Amino acid sequence: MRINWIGIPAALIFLMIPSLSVAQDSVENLTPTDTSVSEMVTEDAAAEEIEAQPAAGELLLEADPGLDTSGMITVQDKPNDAGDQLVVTFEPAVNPEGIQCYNVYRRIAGEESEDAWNRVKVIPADEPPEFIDGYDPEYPIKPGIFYEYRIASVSLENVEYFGSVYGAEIAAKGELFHTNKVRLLIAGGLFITLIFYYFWKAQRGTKMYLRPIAGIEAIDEAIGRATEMGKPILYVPGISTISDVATIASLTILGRVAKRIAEYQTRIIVPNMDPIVYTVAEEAVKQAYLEAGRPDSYDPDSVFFLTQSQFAYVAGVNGIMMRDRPATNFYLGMFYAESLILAETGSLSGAIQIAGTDAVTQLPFFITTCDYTLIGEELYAASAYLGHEPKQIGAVKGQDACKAIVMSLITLALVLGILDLVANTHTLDWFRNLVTVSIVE
Amino acid sequence: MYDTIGIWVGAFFTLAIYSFLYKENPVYRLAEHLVVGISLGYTMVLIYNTVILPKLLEPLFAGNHWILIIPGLLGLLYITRFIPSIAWLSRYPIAFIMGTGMGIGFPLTMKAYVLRQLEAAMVPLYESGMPWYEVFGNIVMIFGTLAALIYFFFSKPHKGLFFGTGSKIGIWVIMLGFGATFGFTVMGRISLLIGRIQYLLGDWLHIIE
Amino acid sequence: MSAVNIWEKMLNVDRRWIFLGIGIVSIVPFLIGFGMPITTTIEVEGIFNFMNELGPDDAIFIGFDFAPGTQAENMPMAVAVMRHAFHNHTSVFMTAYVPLGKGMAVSALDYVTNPKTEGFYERVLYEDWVDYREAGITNKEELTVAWESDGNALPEGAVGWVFEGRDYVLLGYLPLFHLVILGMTGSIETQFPVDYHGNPIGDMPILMEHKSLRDVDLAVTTSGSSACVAWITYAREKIGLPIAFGVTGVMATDYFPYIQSGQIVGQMGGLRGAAEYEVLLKENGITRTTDKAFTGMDVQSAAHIFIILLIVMGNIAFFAGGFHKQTKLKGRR
Amino acid sequence: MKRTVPLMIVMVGGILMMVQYFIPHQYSQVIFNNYLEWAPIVGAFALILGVGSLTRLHSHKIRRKAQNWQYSWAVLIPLFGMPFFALIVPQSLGGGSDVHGVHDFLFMHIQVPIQSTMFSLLAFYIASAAFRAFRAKSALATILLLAAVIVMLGQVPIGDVLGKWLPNTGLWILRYPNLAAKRAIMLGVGFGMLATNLKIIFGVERNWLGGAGK
Repeated sequence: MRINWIGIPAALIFLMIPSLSVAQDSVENLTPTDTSVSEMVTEDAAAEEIEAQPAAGELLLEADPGLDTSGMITVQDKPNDAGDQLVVTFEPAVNPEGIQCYNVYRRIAGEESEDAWNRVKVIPADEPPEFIDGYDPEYPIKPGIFYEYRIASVSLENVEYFGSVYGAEIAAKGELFHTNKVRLLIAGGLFITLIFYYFWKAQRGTKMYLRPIAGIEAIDEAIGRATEMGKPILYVPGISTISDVATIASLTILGRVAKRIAEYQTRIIVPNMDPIVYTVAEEAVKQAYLEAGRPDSYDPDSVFFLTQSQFAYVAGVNGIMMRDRPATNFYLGMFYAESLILAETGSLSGAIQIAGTDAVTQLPFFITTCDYTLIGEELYAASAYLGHEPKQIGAVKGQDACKAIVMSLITLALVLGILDLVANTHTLDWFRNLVTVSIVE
Repeated sequence: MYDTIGIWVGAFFTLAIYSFLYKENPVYRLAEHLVVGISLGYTMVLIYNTVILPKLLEPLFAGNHWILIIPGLLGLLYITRFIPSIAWLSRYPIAFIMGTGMGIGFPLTMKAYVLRQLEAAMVPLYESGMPWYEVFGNIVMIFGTLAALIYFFFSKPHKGLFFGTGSKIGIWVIMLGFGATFGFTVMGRISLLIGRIQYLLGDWLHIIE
Repeated sequence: MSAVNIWEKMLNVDRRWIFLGIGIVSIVPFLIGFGMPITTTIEVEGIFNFMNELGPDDAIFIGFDFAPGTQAENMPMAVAVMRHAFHNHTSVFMTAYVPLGKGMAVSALDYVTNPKTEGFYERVLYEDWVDYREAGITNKEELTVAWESDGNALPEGAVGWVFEGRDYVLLGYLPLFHLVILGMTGSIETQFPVDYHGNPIGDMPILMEHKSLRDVDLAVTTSGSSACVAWITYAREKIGLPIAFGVTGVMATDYFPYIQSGQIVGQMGGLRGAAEYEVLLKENGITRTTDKAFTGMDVQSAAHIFIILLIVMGNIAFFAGGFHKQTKLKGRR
Repeated sequence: MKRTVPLMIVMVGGILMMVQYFIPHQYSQVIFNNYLEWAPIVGAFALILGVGSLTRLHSHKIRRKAQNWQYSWAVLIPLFGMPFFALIVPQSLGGGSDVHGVHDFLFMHIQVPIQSTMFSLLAFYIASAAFRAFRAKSALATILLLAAVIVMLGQVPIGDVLGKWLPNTGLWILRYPNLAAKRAIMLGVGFGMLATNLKIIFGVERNWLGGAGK
């Protein structure tokens, strides 16, 4: 059953990658005509004569000699969009004197009324005569619809002088693959392949070595200490949502900790800040008591939801720490600024504290105030160690392989950088460009 | 009048929280329990006003968004948790949130945590006009990143020249970074206290303006 | 009592003494300011110089994109920029990215126009100068002259008039504010038909001259979260609006790349950034005194030194007491 | 039905969202936009579970007269009072041009000050944490200590007085070794996150269903 589970989606994903690139090819085959600028604009000669007049309603001063208007407007489809943007360029007025800015108007081709024109863009006279239409949420561009454009030169007195109407010969259309995301796709594909390779290896029963992590052994010790002292154990599963990977790692460890606690007959307190995390934590603890053979000693009030506001939650947990005086505190999961408040209060109450988070900014505070801290990835690794499942171990191996790849890429970049220095070449820029992803999509 | 009472109440609860620094006490306990209740109540109102009403009920009653019944029903499945025999139904909405969240996270994590970091780690050691401390900084940065990555290697024991020394340098770099972050954060935290002191001495007691 | 005992006592000092110490060093500088000199950095000078170039025909946005939690750091930044704008008669639009930010904007305005504040501006509400507006007097200088010639005198201590709807307008908060920014690149009025007090903004002189973000010269976002990035994404990248950041100290290093890439004209980082702006205002004769952030920096100095003293004393006790020879008590890394 | 269907939902949802990221086409956008509309609605209902849990906990305490049970009323009354005053009886307390209800009063003058004050406790705790942790017990602890002290001094005006090298050294540590450490941790965390994403989407990691791995 489980083998099928893995197989189907894996095959799906791998099928998807080539099919996407095929889709991309087909897009490219279609586009050449789209990108050649000059062919796609027609001049609406009939309209020109009328539109050259200033718009009705504007007060036209007799003395005003009129302004030069802009020339041809060209419209292109914008690549990598959902068919909701067009690239519009126009020839600015030959004589720019007296022009403050250009007002760009658009209407759906075939509509006759003057009211159908919408002003979609104002371009100051000194800026390049090009813009991407479709950003204005009030006047969206719809895929497959042909539009007409006209541009008015605006004088310093805010009088508009209209140029000709141009109809776009192409309509906006959506693409099937985002060409700027190729690198991301390759990296993702590589990662998935590696992880599945190690899943497969783990399932075949290959023995895999993993080095010990100090914090894990400390967990059992800490539970033992609380039992000896007859005091409860506090477990904070972070303050993030269930979609946060750190929370998931924390819940796995909670299952294991709760099982040990059930065996020792100690009390556990799990306050939660996210309602969904609360339900999952409750299930995990209940299941742990069941597995330990002591479902009767499970106290339904031990796992509870507190509140969803960060510092109100901290106030609550602080109160619990000072009143119930737990002997051991676990802070595993995602934490923000409250990390230090929790850990200092805990240390004030004299508890042994074990922390683990992937929040880089909060790690220094846990390191300085807790007895053991799982740094970043160690938290995930700990949950994999405790899960005792071959595939979990395989995943850790896969991650290590990825780190090895990253390290060799950085080393290669270092070598290329030195080469550039010595031989005066530009290999590093080229190499770095291979992994560069754009910030704005 | 309203504002004056508000400031006094606020000042009272501010001092109630600070009293915790001395000792856990009934006044803190009151503040703690109140803020838990109020904040959750506030969240309920907020969620109703910003999600349930405008995104679900209003479109539904407007009559043209019947499709929204699906997420509505999916959300209602959470309530089955209160009925043990069908509590497993509450896994459906959790699965929905979980699966889509993981799927959205994958490419974004790949981009933000891997590719962008990788790109940023590929810096030239020296470019003309760079002062010595920047060159030295770049060397420290590249080798520091490599060493710290070795520390996070789980497949090999931290022994030998490469893994042993590497991971040792790695943890040094990590500690240097943690110390710096700690020192850097102090200022922001003191600022928070300054804010409260301004509230107490200014808004409440009018000693400072 | 043996010597070792004293050191041990020092190492295990009751934490409440430390808390008390922090409390004292944070309050005392408010009562007696030391006035530690502050050197200014190019990041803050960038904003100041940009602002200083603006005049009565220009307009800026101040985004109150923070909640009360980071008020101590963000508020002085917004106040300093607002004073600078009022001094140069540059028009100010005030918005909020987060719901509580709208209250922050009100407090900032109240502070700058409060007679108790050193060097305050006298505020004239929108409905109070309706006659002048209807008479067509909307030019800043003409308005002040006409207003004063009707017997309105500047109160003692005030440094100038500010007319609501002419010198400033408080727009407030709307949900999904990043989309509001996007919308304002087309028209401010479609996003905010009325201001915070319910006055229709379409009739306001400030809006007639500055209809969209394209007619605005700078947006200063004072932010305690990543909200500031939305101004970059939706205003800077789309229409090229110059942006300046005022962020909390903890966030400051994250946004250095934006300065390097020229996406922002400058950045005020934390209380120090705000204090630097206050120093620049004073040095250039725009204000007579420095303000809350500058005093706050005295607190920072005192608190930092107190903490460093604590660390030094802890280490002296640790070595003098001979604890470094003992094996570790706990298995900490 | 109990396990297979949720696992199926996770897989389909996960792969769909993963793939749509690469497709800018309008149909893909429709899926994404629908998701953006749906997710908050589904998530909103989870709060009912939280309210249920908190109510149960405190009503148990009151019924059992457990220690400090009186305080449970301080949780339950505002918990239901807030929605009552906001949605059912938006009672105005008068004063000013804005409507000041009980709900707003509790939020603005109790919740906001308490939360800000809780946050500001960090100023005290960061001092006591520094005192206890920054001792030159070992080479590693010394590094931690030195880095923290240099950066701290570089932040404030007094550092400028002591010499320009202090803030500069602090900045150097922040920009180079600190960045190296953060970058390495982020890379490791990134791969861990990616692996967990896959493990959940493909049903390897199932403990969120309740019950470890079974």
